[in-house]
Amino acid sequence: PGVGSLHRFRDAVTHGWPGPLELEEHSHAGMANRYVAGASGLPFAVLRGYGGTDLVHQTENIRSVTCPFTGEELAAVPALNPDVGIIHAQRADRDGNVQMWGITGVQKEAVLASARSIVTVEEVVDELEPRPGAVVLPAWVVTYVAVVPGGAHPSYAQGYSERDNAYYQAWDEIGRDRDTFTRWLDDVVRAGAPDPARSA
Amino acid sequence: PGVGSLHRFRDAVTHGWPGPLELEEHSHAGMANRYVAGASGLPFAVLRGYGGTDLVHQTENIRSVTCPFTGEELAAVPALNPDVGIIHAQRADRDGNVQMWGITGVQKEAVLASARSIVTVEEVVDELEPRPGAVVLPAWVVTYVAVVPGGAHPSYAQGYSERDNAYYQAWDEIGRDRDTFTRWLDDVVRAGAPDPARSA
Amino acid sequence: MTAARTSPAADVAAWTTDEMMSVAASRALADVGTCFVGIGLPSTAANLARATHAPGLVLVYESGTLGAKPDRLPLSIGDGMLADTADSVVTVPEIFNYWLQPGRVEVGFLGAAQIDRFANINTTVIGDDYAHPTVRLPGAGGAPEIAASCGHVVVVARQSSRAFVDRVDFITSVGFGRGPGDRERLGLRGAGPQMVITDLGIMEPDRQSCELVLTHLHPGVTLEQAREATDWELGAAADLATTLAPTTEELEVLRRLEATKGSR
Amino acid sequence: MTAARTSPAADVAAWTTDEMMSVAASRALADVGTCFVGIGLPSTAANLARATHAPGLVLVYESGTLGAKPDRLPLSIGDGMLADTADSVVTVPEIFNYWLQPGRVEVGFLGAAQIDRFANINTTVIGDDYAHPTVRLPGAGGAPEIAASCGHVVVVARQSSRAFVDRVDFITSVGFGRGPGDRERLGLRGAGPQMVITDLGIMEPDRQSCELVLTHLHPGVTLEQAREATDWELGAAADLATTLAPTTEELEVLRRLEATKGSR
Repeated sequence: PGVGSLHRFRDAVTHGWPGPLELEEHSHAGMANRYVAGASGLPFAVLRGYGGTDLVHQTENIRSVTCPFTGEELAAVPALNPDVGIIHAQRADRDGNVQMWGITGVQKEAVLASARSIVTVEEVVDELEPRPGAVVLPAWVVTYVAVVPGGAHPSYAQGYSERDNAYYQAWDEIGRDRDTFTRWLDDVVRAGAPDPARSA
Repeated sequence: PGVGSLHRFRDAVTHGWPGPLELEEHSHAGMANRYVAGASGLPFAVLRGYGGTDLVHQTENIRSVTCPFTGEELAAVPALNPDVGIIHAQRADRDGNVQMWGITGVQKEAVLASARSIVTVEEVVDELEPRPGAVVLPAWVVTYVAVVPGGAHPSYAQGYSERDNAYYQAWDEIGRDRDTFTRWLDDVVRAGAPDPARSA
Repeated sequence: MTAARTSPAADVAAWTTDEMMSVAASRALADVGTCFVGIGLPSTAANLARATHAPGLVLVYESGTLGAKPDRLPLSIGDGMLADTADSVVTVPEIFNYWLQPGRVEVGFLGAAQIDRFANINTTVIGDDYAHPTVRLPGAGGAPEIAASCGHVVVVARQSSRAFVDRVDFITSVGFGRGPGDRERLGLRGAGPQMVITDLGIMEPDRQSCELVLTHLHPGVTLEQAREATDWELGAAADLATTLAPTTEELEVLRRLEATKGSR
Repeated sequence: MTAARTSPAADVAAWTTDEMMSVAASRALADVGTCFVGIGLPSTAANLARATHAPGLVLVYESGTLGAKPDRLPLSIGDGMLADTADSVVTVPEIFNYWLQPGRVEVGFLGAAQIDRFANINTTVIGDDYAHPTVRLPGAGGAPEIAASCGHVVVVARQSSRAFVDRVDFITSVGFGRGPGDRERLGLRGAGPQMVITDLGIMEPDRQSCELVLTHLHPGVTLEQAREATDWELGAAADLATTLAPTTEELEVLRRLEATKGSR
C-alpha cells in the first residue's frame, strides 16, 4: 500500500503515453465487495455506495438493486473472479498452507475469488505456529506457493521487513519523467542494472 | 453449541404446551447472513440458499432477488437488527474492549447488528494481550460488559472451562418430561434449589 | 440399532448394523479431499475415515473449523477441540459464504430423519401440517445449503419404512426434487446425493430417473429386509453387491472413537 | 504552502498557513469519539488531535485498523504501525461493510483536490471529458462511501480558485449534490460535510442553501484573500470570526509529528 503519485498512470490517461488505457473505475468499498462476491460464489454484491457520484456514469458495472423487503434501492457491483490471484504472505508450511498477519486487506478474498492463485512468501517453515492476528489459507485453496523473500518490496512484510520509504521517494522522481522512466526500464528491468532507487 | 434434543421446543410446537409458538424458520446460512446484513447496515442479504425447499413456503422472510448483471435469481433474507444482542466472551479490559477466541461463530455480527449489546465475560483484565485467533470488539460498539464467570455453562469457554457434558445428559432427561421439567423450573429456577443436572 | 449379528466372514469379529453403516460411510470418503461434516452419524464416519484410510481428509464443520483433526468424536459442531486442531478457524458467515457456497467442498455428509425416493431430506416436521406437526424435528441447520452447494452429497441414515418414504412430508434439503432436471432448474450447483448409506445397505440414484436404487446389501441383510424397511418400491441394481464386512482395523478404530463419546 | 507569517499574537511563534490548517482541522475533532481518516492532511490533523486535546479519539483507517495509536505520521493507510497499535485489525471488506457503511463512525476526515460550493469533492479528473482529462487525479479510494456514511464529514484542503470551484468537473464524493434535499434523495445517511478547513479559513454549509460559507478567517488572512482563492461568490457568515492562532503546544506537537515523516 501507498503507491505514490502514479505519474505513469496519469500520463497514460491524460496523454495516452505509451498507449491509451481502458479504465473501469470503482471506489475501494466497491472493489472490496466485488472480491467478496467473487469469493462467495455470488454473481454480485450489494452495498451503500456510489450514490450521487459521477462514477456510475463511467461504467456499466455499477447498477442498482431493489431490496425485496423494504423497496430500498442499493448499489450493486458484479463479482470479480480473476483467472489468477497473486498475493504476498509471510510464510507457508511444507504442505502449502499459507499464513499472513498484520494488515491483510482483501488478500484472502483475492485468493478465494480467483480460479488459480499464487502466493509468494518470505519463507517456508516446518510448522505454522499460531500467532495473533494471523490468517491461514489452507493449502487446498492455494495453487502455488513461491518463496520470494522481500517480495513485497518496496512495501513491507510485517515481521520481516520495513517499508523502504527512500525507494518510494526515489521512485517518485523516476516515475515523474518519461525519459527517466524509460531509461530505468531499459537499464534496470531489461538489462538488469542495479536499481538506482534501491541505492537511494 | 450442541443444545441437545430440544424436547421442550418440540412439545411446544406439536402440542402447544405450555402455549403455542409462533415460528419463523431459517437455515443456519440464512440466519448467519441475516446477521451479516444487520451488522452491515444493509436491509437484506443475498445467498444461494433455500432453493427448492419447503422453508420458503413458511415465511414471508425468504424472497428472491435478481442479479442485475447476470439475471440469475438468488435468495434474499432480511437483515436482523435485534434491540439487544447478548453474547459471552472470554475477557474484557477496563475500558470495555472485549476479546474472544476459539469458535466465535456469529457473535461479532450479533453485537454489531444489535441496537444495544451486553457482553458477559469470564474476567476483566488490565490488558488484552493479543493471542492467536482472538477477535477484539472495541469498547465503543459494546454497550455493557458484565463479569459472569462460567456464563456459558453448560457449554464451554475456550481457555476457561470445558463443556459439561454430564449436564447436557442430565438436562436431556429433565427436558424430556413435562412434570420433571416443571419441577425443575419450580425448584431450581424459582426457589433456587441446587440444580440436579449440575450435580450429575 | 438392531442387535449385533455375527458376520458371515468367520475371521471378523461380531459387529452391529450401526457399525457396518459407519464403516460403509467412512469408505465413501475414499479419495475425497474435503468433506463438510454434519454432527452425529456423519461425524462418526468422517472421523473413522480420517483415522483409517484417509488421514489427509480435510474436515470442515459449519462452526467455522477448516481442517479439524479431532482425536475423539466431537460433542457438537462447536466442540473446542475442533478449533484447537483446525488449520484455520473462520466465522460462521464466512464458512457458509466463502467456503460452502462457492462449491469448494467436495462432499457434504448429512444425516436424515426422513428421506424420500428422490433423496430429498426432511429434518423439519413429520405430518402434513407444518403448523401442527405430528412430530417436530430439530430443523434445517446447515443442511439445505450443504445439500445445494457441496460437490456431491452422501447421506447416512438408519433405514425404516417410516424414515425412507415415497415423498417426504417437508423438503428441508433438496436431493433431486421431483426428478431429473430439478436440481438444474432450481440452480443447485452441486451434483446432489450420490450415495445413501443405511444400516442395511447402500442406495445410489439411478442415472436416468434419479430414484434411489439399492446397490449394496450389507453382509447378512436380505433384499426382502431392505424392501420392508422402505416405504416405496425399492429397486435393486442389476449388479447388486454385498458390502465388504468391516475389517478388524475399521472396527477397532470405530470402537475406540465411539468410546470417546462418554469420556467427557 | 505559502510562506510563514508572523502571528498577530506576539507570544506565539511563527507558523505557516499549512500549520494553521492542520491545527484548525485537529480542533474540529473536539468531543469526537471516532474518526475515519484519509491519508495526507486529514491524517496529520487527526493524529495532532489525538496527541493534544483528544487522547481517546478512535482513529479508523480503511486498511482495517480500528483504534490505531500511531506515535508518528503513518506513511500510508497500510503502515504496519497502524496494525501494531490498533485495538483490532479487520479486513478491508469488513472495515467498509461492518464499520463504515452502518454509520458507526462519527466523523469522516477527507482531503480534496477540487471541491465546489456544495462541498462535492473531486479526486478523479480535471476537465470536462472523463476519457480525455486535462489532469488525472488519483481516484476515489474510500472517499465516496466515507462521504456517504460517516455521521458527518470534515474536509481539509488548501484553498485556491482552481481547487474551490463553482461546480466540480467530476463528483467523486457527494457533499450536498446540487443543494438542499439531495443527500436524502440519494439515500446518503450521514449529514455530509459540516466543515471545510483550508489554509485561509473555515467554511461551513449554510443551513438553508447548503452552500459553503466562510465562518472563520485564519489570523492575518483577509476576506478578500479568501474570496480571491474561491471560484464562486464566497459568502461570509454574519458573525465571521478569526480562528484562534495555533498554541505553542499545538505547534510543538505538530512539528514533532511532521518531523517523523522523514524518519524512515
